[in-house]
Amino acid sequence: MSEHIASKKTYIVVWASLMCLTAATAGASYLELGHFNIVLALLIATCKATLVALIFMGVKYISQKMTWVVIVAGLFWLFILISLSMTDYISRSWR
Amino acid sequence: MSDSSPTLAAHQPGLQHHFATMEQQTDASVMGMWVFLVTEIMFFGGMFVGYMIYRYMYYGPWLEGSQHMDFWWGTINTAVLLCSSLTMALGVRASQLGQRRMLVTFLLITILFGLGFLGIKSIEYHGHWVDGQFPGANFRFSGPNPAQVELFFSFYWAMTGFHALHVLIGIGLVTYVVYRSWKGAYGPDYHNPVENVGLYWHFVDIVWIYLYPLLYLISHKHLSG
Amino acid sequence: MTTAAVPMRERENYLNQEYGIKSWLLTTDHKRIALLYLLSITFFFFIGGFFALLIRLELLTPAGDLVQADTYNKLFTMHGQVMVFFFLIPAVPAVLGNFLIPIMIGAKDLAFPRVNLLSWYIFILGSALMLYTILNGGVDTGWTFYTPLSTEFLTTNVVAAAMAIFVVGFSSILTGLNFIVTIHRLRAPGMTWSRLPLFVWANYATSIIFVLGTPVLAISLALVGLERMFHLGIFDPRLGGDPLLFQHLFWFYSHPAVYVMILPGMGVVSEIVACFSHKRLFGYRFMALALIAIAVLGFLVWAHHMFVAGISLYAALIFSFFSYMVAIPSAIKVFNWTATLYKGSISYTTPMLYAFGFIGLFTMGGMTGLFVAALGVDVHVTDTYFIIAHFHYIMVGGMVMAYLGGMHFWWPKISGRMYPEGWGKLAALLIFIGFNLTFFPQFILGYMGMPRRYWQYSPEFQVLNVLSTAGASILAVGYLLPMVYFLWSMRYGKIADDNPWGAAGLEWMTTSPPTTSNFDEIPTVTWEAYNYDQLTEVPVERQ
Amino acid sequence: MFEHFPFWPARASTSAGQVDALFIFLLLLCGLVCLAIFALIIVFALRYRRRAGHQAEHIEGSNALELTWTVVPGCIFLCIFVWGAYIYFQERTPPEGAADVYTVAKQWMWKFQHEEGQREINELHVPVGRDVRMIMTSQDAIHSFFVPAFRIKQDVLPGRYTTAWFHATKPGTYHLFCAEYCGTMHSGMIGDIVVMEPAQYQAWLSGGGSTLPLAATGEKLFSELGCSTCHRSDMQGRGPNLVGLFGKPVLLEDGRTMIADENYLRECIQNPTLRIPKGYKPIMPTFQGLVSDEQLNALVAYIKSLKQSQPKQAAGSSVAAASQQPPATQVH
Repeated sequence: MSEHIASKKTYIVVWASLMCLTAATAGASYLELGHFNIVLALLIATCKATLVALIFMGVKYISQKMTWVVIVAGLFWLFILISLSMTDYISRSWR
Repeated sequence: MSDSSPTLAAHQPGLQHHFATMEQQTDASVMGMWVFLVTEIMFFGGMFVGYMIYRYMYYGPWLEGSQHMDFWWGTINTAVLLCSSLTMALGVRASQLGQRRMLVTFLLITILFGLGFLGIKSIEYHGHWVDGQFPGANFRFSGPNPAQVELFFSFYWAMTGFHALHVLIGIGLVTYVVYRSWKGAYGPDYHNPVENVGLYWHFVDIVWIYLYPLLYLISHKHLSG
Repeated sequence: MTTAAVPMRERENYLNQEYGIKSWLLTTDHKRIALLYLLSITFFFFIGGFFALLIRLELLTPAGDLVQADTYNKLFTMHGQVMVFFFLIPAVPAVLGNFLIPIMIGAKDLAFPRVNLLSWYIFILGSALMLYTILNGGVDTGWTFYTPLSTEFLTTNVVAAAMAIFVVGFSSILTGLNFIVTIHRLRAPGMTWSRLPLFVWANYATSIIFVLGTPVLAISLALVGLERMFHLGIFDPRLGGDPLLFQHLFWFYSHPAVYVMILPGMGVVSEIVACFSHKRLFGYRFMALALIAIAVLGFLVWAHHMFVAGISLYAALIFSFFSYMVAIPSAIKVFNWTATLYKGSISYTTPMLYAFGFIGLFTMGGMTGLFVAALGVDVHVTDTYFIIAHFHYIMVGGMVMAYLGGMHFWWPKISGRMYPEGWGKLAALLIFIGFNLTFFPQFILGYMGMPRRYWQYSPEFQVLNVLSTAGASILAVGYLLPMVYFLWSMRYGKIADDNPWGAAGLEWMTTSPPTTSNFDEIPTVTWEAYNYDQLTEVPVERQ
Repeated sequence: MFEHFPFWPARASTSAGQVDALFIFLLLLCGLVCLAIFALIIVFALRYRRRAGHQAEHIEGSNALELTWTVVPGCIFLCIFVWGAYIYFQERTPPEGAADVYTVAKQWMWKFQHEEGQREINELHVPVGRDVRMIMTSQDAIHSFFVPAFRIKQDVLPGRYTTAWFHATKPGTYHLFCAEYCGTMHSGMIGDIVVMEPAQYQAWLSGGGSTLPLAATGEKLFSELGCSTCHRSDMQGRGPNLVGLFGKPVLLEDGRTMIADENYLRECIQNPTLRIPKGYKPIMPTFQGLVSDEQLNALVAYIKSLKQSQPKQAAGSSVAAASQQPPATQVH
């Protein structure tokens, strides 16, 4: 099959970096960042998620562009749900 | 889009009648799997929205609730799931290369990691249950605003419960694939089911990657109250 | 083009290829699954219709004298749930879509035939749960399941109903998934996106909503179930839970769901209008883009159901603005249909009568949507009979008319027989009159201030309610007729040849009814969509 | 012709006229467009009917036309949006100095508490020409306060206050409906809004027996429940000083500021440790379950009545004067 097959080394490297990122996010929770705690935690989690998606799930090697559109659409719709709902809760105390 | 060669290739194993070529079928099933994963994103998304909104409204109790989580079990569980993702990825790679024995061993290790995850999860659940942290009649909490902390635990049980259910389904799928690959059904030219189960497993791992910091690591600031 | 009408018995097609229960219950042929869906949703259509008649009978008099208050609450709840989740949402996609999309794009079957059969079985499981709910004493939460009423203050089968709809949601997710992958991967050579019939575009847009919206409904109903069964108090106000969170999650799906109901209807009407005006559709590209725009913008407007529910003022402004943006593509479509009629060669067959009815009633439904999107007017009319009339104009006046139009238009292709034209026109007329008599008075009732879901109402509303009930009885008769003569035509109808309407589209180039694998060999498409300039016109007397 | 077959309810409030104006404008606009489309369909259907010798002309479409019927409806819709938003903005901003009526919606009845102390069930007497603000909460499911004659509607949520206001212009008795489905007798949860001339209203007010003003009841409760031990108005007690608190922004422990409106006061009474003002310790016990909704309204009314303008010692007397009559204890 024409499919690209990553080398075993790539998988091990990705796995190791995922473990380090887990340690990083665990450590970061001890820092005192107030509201930035969640921002940092979500940032690290998004890095881990993209790593898993690109290499482990092989999104990097997928030839069909359509699958990229499907993934981005899914994340964008989640963003719609979260952001438009939050507009209600954030502005509820204004009026 | 679909360059269907008119002369049907030799009837490869697993090629279904209505697909022209094997490549068209694989593309279709990978895309179908990703569309299914998008529905799962929106399914968990509903709970994440509820979590975000309540965390914005009740930050204090959320902090309080999150400090009742077992930090170490949570971290170990994340590591366990990441390892299971590694072995699943290596398993998929083995199926692409046609190494049947490697494929079966990696998938079995993945199942072990999955069961390990569920084991740790049940230890945590038992701990919370005994401490009276299951919402409802026997919910006990001594600290300030117990109502909102009960709300946090409702989310904890709902989100990790659905996630554990998905891990269970994942283990079932992997066992089915192990059985089929033990019978030698998958080789370099037909290993799509293994790939799809791998995608599902990695997705369940990604959900936990987000659940772990949101539920366990809100912050370790020592609460003044 | 049209081969001689060889008597159907000799020719082998998907109906007489194999017989027996197993051949139907274990089929993976998209055409047979479409017929299985047709039976299931028709069954539920008449259950929902029966509840509707009981509601209208009760509302004949201001006092609650036909049924008890609880029974009335169960009636309108189950009327809503059965009609929305078990008839309107699956109707056109699962019946006409399943049957036609593979043939229209020149494929042998959908991308995942077994998943297609699985989706029907999931629908049957959901139906069993719903029937259990109905027979076990019904549910009275309203089809919207608003918390904390549904989670704390009701003792009826809320969990069973929530599980029924949770399960049936997955049936539409799988159908949506199947359609998206099929339309992307299995188009015949030459069938580019700009040559796709608009019916396929419409089902593609609907599938986007199926895939991106339905899971959120699943999670919100699952959370209601968890709260009732295990006290996971996510919406419990005593724990600080916000009842509006449920409404946000519920309407995030349920508003796009109303577009799920109307978009396939738009696709059907585009096909019928083009065929019976014997003319290319006006502005094909804009019509296709408008369908996708409705599906996408439909996800930004959900809180216009909650203007008075307690959301913040600024959120209400945002959602009202987006509600007006989503109205524009619908307006574009109506103008384009009307423009298609210009300088056409129009024949008044039954499907065309339904298409005229659709355009008229959908326009009125869409226009009243402008009333309720205006914040000032919505504060007065929301939760009144104005809203009931608005959404019935779109769902019954729009979607059911289009569904019946589609059934008549493709009936020769589905059954190989022609329906009786005279009866068809009579039924269309009856439905049009009965519908308007039922729902137009409700606009006035709504602005007069009669709230919805009322078992007993103030005496001054009685006159309009009696009119509405009269209309409902005519509508009921109108709906019974097609079922009768469709069944009749299966046995005694005139044998239909392959293209009785002289329509464009790949489905009219196979035999009717088609063989199991649709085409002997996959055709190569070299012509544009709706190439009526290359097709011979069918003169009026032969129809 | 319209009396016995009306098309809209009586216009009995200031906002009713504006809502009707927008409604009639939309009716005319949409009516015209609908009729135009129906006419076009009928004309085209008849003129271009299929007959021998008549061929369909093949028109691809015209981008110019498509553009016009995208932009033109867009602009019209924007105007309607702005007009509707303007009316909604007015309806959601109660004017200053409106008479407060505390409402408790319970499964299938409405309970009103006037500021002057009157209590009513399913009936609300209001004077003509006065702004009246409804401060509403529900004891169980979601209800909705709907008066068709005033063109106002507002859902009543459990665990939170929602407000609606109206300015009655025509005396008379108008329907009050519950518009959000709330269980078995949802259709029975109706009542009347009796709009009276100011003189009649005063007569009705005094005729209803000597009831304690709501703020006075609140003050009695305030001392009975021991709130005054921490919330002292004369010196710095363990709790924040509540005089003049209402309507002012409050800086919270976690850095956020919130305006001390009714919802803030209600939340502080029921979940005190949730919104701790800066510099105070979370030691206030919760009163959830100890204080009924009616008592909660009384407490909120009392705290709102503590104005900064009254000098401290007068604060007690003005309220105390009103409570000279035999305090009819309504604590239940």
